Amino acid sequence: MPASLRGEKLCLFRGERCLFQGLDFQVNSGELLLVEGANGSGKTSLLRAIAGLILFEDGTIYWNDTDVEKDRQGFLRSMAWLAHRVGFKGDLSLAENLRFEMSLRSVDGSETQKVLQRLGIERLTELPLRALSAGQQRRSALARLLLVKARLWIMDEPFANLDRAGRELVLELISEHLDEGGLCMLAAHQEIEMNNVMHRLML
Amino acid sequence: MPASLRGEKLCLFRGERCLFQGLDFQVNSGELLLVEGANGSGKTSLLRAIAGLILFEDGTIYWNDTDVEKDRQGFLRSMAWLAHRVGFKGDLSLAENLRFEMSLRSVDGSETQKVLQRLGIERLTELPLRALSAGQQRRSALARLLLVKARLWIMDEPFANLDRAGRELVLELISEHLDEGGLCMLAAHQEIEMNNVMHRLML
Amino acid sequence: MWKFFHKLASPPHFYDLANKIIPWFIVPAILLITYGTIAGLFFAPMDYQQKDAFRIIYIHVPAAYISMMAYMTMAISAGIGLIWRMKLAHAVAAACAPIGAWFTFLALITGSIWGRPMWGTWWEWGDPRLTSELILLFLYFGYLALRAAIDDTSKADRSSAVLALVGAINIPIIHFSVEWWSSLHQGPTIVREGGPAMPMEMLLPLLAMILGFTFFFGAVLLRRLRTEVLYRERRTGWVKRMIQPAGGEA
Amino acid sequence: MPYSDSASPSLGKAFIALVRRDLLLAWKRPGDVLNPLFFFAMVATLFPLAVGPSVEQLALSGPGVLWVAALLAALLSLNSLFLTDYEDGSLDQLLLSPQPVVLLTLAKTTTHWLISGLPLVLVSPLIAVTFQMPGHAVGILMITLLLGTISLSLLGSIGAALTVGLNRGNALLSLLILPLAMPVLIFGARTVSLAAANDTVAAGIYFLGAYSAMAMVFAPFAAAAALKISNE
Amino acid sequence: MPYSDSASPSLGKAFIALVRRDLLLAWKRPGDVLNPLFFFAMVATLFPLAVGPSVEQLALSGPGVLWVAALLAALLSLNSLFLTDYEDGSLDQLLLSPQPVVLLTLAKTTTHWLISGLPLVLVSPLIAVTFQMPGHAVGILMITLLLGTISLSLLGSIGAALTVGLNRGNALLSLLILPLAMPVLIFGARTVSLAAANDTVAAGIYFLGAYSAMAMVFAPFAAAAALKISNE
Amino acid sequence: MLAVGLAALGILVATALTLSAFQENMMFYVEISDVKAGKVPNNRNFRVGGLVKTGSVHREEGEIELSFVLTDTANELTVVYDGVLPDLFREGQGIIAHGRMGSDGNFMADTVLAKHDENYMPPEVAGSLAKQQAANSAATTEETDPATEETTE
Ligand code: HEM
Ligand SMILES: Nc1ncnc2c1ncn2[C@@H]1O[C@H](COP(=O)(O)OP(=O)(O)OP(=O)(O)O)[C@@H](O)[C@H]1O
Ligand SMILES: Nc1ncnc2c1ncn2[C@@H]1O[C@H](COP(=O)(O)OP(=O)(O)OP(=O)(O)O)[C@@H](O)[C@H]1O
Ligand SMILES: [Mg+2]
Ligand SMILES: [Mg+2]
Repeated sequence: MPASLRGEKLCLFRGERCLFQGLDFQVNSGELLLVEGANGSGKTSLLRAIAGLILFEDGTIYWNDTDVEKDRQGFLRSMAWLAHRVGFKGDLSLAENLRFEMSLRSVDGSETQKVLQRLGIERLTELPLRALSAGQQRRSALARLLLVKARLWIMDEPFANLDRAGRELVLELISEHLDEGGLCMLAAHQEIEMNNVMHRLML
Repeated sequence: MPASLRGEKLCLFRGERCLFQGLDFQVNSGELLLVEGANGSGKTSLLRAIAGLILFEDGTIYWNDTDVEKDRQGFLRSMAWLAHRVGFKGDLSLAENLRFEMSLRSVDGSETQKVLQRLGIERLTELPLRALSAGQQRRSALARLLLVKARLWIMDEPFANLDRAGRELVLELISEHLDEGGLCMLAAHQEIEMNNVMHRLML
Repeated sequence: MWKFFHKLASPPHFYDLANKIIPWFIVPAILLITYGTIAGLFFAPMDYQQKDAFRIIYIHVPAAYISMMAYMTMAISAGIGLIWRMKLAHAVAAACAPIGAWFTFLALITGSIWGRPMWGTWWEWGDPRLTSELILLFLYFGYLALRAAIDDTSKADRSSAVLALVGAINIPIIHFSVEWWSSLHQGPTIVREGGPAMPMEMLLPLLAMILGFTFFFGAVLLRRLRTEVLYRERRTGWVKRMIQPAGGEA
Repeated sequence: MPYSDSASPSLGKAFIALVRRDLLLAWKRPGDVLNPLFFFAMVATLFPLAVGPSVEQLALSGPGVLWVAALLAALLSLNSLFLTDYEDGSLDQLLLSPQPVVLLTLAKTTTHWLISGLPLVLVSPLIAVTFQMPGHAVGILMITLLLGTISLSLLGSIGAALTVGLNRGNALLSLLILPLAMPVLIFGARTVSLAAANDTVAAGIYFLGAYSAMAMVFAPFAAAAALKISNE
Repeated sequence: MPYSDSASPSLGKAFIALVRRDLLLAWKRPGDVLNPLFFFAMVATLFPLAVGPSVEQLALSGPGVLWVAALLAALLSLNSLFLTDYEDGSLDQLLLSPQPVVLLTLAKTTTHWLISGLPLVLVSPLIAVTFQMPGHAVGILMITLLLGTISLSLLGSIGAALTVGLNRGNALLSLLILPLAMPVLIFGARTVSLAAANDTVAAGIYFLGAYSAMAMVFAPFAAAAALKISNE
Repeated sequence: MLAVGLAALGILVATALTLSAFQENMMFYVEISDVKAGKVPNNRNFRVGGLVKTGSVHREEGEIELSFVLTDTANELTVVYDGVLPDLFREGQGIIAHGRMGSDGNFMADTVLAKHDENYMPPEVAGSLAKQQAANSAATTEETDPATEETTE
């Protein structure tokens, strides 16, 4: 069953400034939408607004052709969010953090071990998250993304703080996700090379 | 008058783990030391320890061949620090933040306008800093670095969140700084290409 | 009907409209308050017990009544703003708060001045009417403080709306407290079973004052609202055009 | 491709997960539980010191002082209710989880009460003794504190949600909540005074019960709405 | 190459710069100044509510209650003394600036007092009136509060420095500071009571003066040391 | 659905509890009948309210202490007070007294506050009404509301 995310006539203000107006976009199953733009052009704001964390001034987001306002719960079930801040509790260990995320979403954790190994953080599960380095924390956030098994990935600068191996791993993961019929919306300053369908949205 | 920063037999623990032991390094005027290593290898920790924010288990840092413990004030006068967090007040405007930094260090601000223009943030001086985007905030941090006019720059992942133009600008700035006899110690995951002398420290 | 509301809620239209209706509030306010003051102070007979001290009723009761009405106006418009995302309604709520706070203050002060000769005390901690009116003042303060603390207007609007709605529970408590708990403050005089417990010569000026204060409240509200709307729309075309003289653009 | 969007996530499981996580966090930082208690004890000892050591006066003002101390202790611990989640970005994740936000606020409020309200209730007899409160009044003190702290946690969740991210510490939060908390305080303290004087206490307890029932119905919704707005 | 390390940075200028910045911040968020005041007023109204409506009792416990309220208001505003700087990374920058850390803590404490202590002193007469305090006692109240809030800000700076980054809200901070603040409270409240009873007050005022002088000498150093450790 | 049900239940409980609260005695405020029945707090201040019985105010020569009888028309209670009286204190007027029970069964007041009722009227009307009332007080025991009578005239 293919899925799609579409935005129509989007208009967003931050403070007094209009970031964009009349913006349209569409992503379908198996496609990546790369959001590009100079610093301050509004990438983060766009992603947050699509997720529903801030309000659009105008315009509508459709998930599978239904207005997300009508069924936000359903939309959120299909979405996973990766942003600047990791969103884990610094005092809890990685294992505890992931266990919480999974029961919050009623996802079973049978694949945890595999995912952690793939991300190279399987030995860090018992340290409090606060003690992990910047890059290790971002890898942990990736672990959540993988475990949640959502169809739509929204990622804001996923490559920041990652070493070279980490960046390549992220590309690989995205590619696999798209191959399985997932969608991805990604804001980044890096050039991306992939064999999947990729659209660009220039802000 | 050439300057130098030297570390001898450095050993640093984080938690129970020894990050490195018997580490030596040296940077001289006009040179860049690039600290490399996978995520979690200890780059940030090393830089914070050199600046004196955390304590080495063992070893000594020499600034111009004097132990920094003997004259920390003097060392701090020659050092500028750029890290993950910007270190500005989110409620104050960029102009107010910079004015404070300069009177704190008794630096005159005659070049402020020029520096801001170079960084492309001259129009953002009146917005509260909190309202700036991730990249704009990092550019503001760079402005402080330039205005403080320190001889030694310590930079932790200065490229993060910057767009392509921003990254190139940082390289240019570093290069100019070195040409003028400055020193730079930099932790990054990017490849760096410069005509100046560059050593690498692999953690 | 819907179209009418839509037009009413459009800021430039409202800005003009408000200007036109303000006189319709000011004039009756002045007339009624003048009549009420003169008739209340000079012509109404004095009370058999309180003598002339009772005349403070002509300020106390209208002020107390407006303090509650302003809160209801604030809470209701905040609710409308929250549910239908109507910016004008939020502006109304924001404009109500300081006015309401001042009237609450006035009611507390006049009540307290009145209480000294009447009851023999300025303030009685155990009285629910007094306490709940004081809580009202604190609720206004909280509302104003919350607004002041949030920079972003739209966020401030919605956050403070939640607070205004939560605090609305206090209003019925103020009103019914004298019936639920027998205490120092008197029960209702005007609206009560068996009609007002007050002769016409006293009652008419009081009603005039209440109505006059209401019109006054409306006038002040509209004025504040105009400034509020102008401030909120300061970056939009129509405000800029209005502030700059025609062709004044450099 | 077993995407999780097919399965409808369980409400109860999510509620328990959040309560468990926050209890775990409290366990890792026992200060969060202990500090309000110490604070309670300290305020309760400050008053005798400041007011002077007259035994009669102590007994008279004891219930009031204890209740004010409890109120302040509860208020102080409220600040961090949503703050840490806001700051480390996990509030974003919670709001974006496919669960009704009101479930989340309710869960967080429940934990707050378990961590700060309940211990207060349990420790209050110890402090009541220093105020020379008679035995049966201590029982009433505990009951009123039990009902009262529930209301306070619920009301406080609204205040905490409204002020999260405003960086104002506790002052603004207290300002918003105190007016609503005043009735709880008044009835709580009065009821204990009455009990100390062997008088009837039913009215006060009914009232406190009614107040917390009302708060339980409305506060989580108000807090949820406020939270969404504040996180913008 | 005019590197700044040749010039020795001026201490006075740095002190003033930091005070100015923090006052500017307070100006941009007037709540930081107003909230402790409101809080002070609220606590002062809570007591009469909780303790009951007897006028005599109010007058008796007035000085104590006012002093406890002032202490709590001062404590509440302390939490954010270094916290915001810690959280946004500007504490790193301050510690890495070529200025003695004690200068920085002293500057921040000064601002804290200007923002939270001084307004409390100025507003206290208004609240004293509601407690039916006689006129000359109000003057003494202001003097004791003036000296007392200076001590509290200084002591508080130590606590704030110790607890910064522990994410504990105010509870731990209060816990650390209250023991040291108790003498201030006791002497402050007693002195005002004595004044209200037309008794001699010199001893109390001397003590409070001596205490704040001591605090002024030692607290900035202790706070500076604590700050460096907390920021690790 | 579940949420609505729970909310309804909560409101129901709240209402029931509020109603029960009002069934109970008012806090700190004691009816004269209860005082007479001995249902008073023994070692604590409380408040009583009622009308000052006409002709009961009584002050000993050369003393500031005075006593009067407080009545709710059915029961009576003697109040002893030695403080400043509010201007409005007079016979027939409603008052609230703070204080505690003395050992002699009298109420020892430390504050007396006048309570004004909701009736306002000119002195002439009050005077004529009082006369009229005195005239037919033997005939009717029910208290007439002077104000309503006045306005219906
Ligand atoms: C600080 C003291 C006082 C406060 C806070 C206060 C507060 C209020 C409030 C809030 C109302 C409006 C109630 C409503 O519309 O439901 C009110 C009405 C009134 N108050 Fe006061 N009051 C105070 C003292 C007094 C005193 C001393 C008197 C004189 C005996 C008095 C006489 C009245 C009257 C006659 C009304 C109008 C009642 C009606 O609705 O018919 N108040 N007061
Ligand atoms: N308080 C602590 N307790 C235990 N371990 C810690 C603590 N702080 C840091 N570490 C560990 O020290 C190591 C080095 O961390 P550091 O932040 O210096 O790495 P880094 O090289 O900067 O990595 P990155 O490239 O991801 O930023 C990490 O493996 C981290 O887990
Ligand atoms: N609350 C606010 N008030 C005013 N302007 C704001 C506010 N928040 C964001 N902005 C402005 O909105 C613009 C977009 O910010 P956003 O964070 O979306 O940019 P971005 O594309 O993600 O940039 P970056 O690449 O640097 O992360 C910026 O210019 C910023 O200054
Ligand atoms: Mg961004
Ligand atoms: Mg790092």
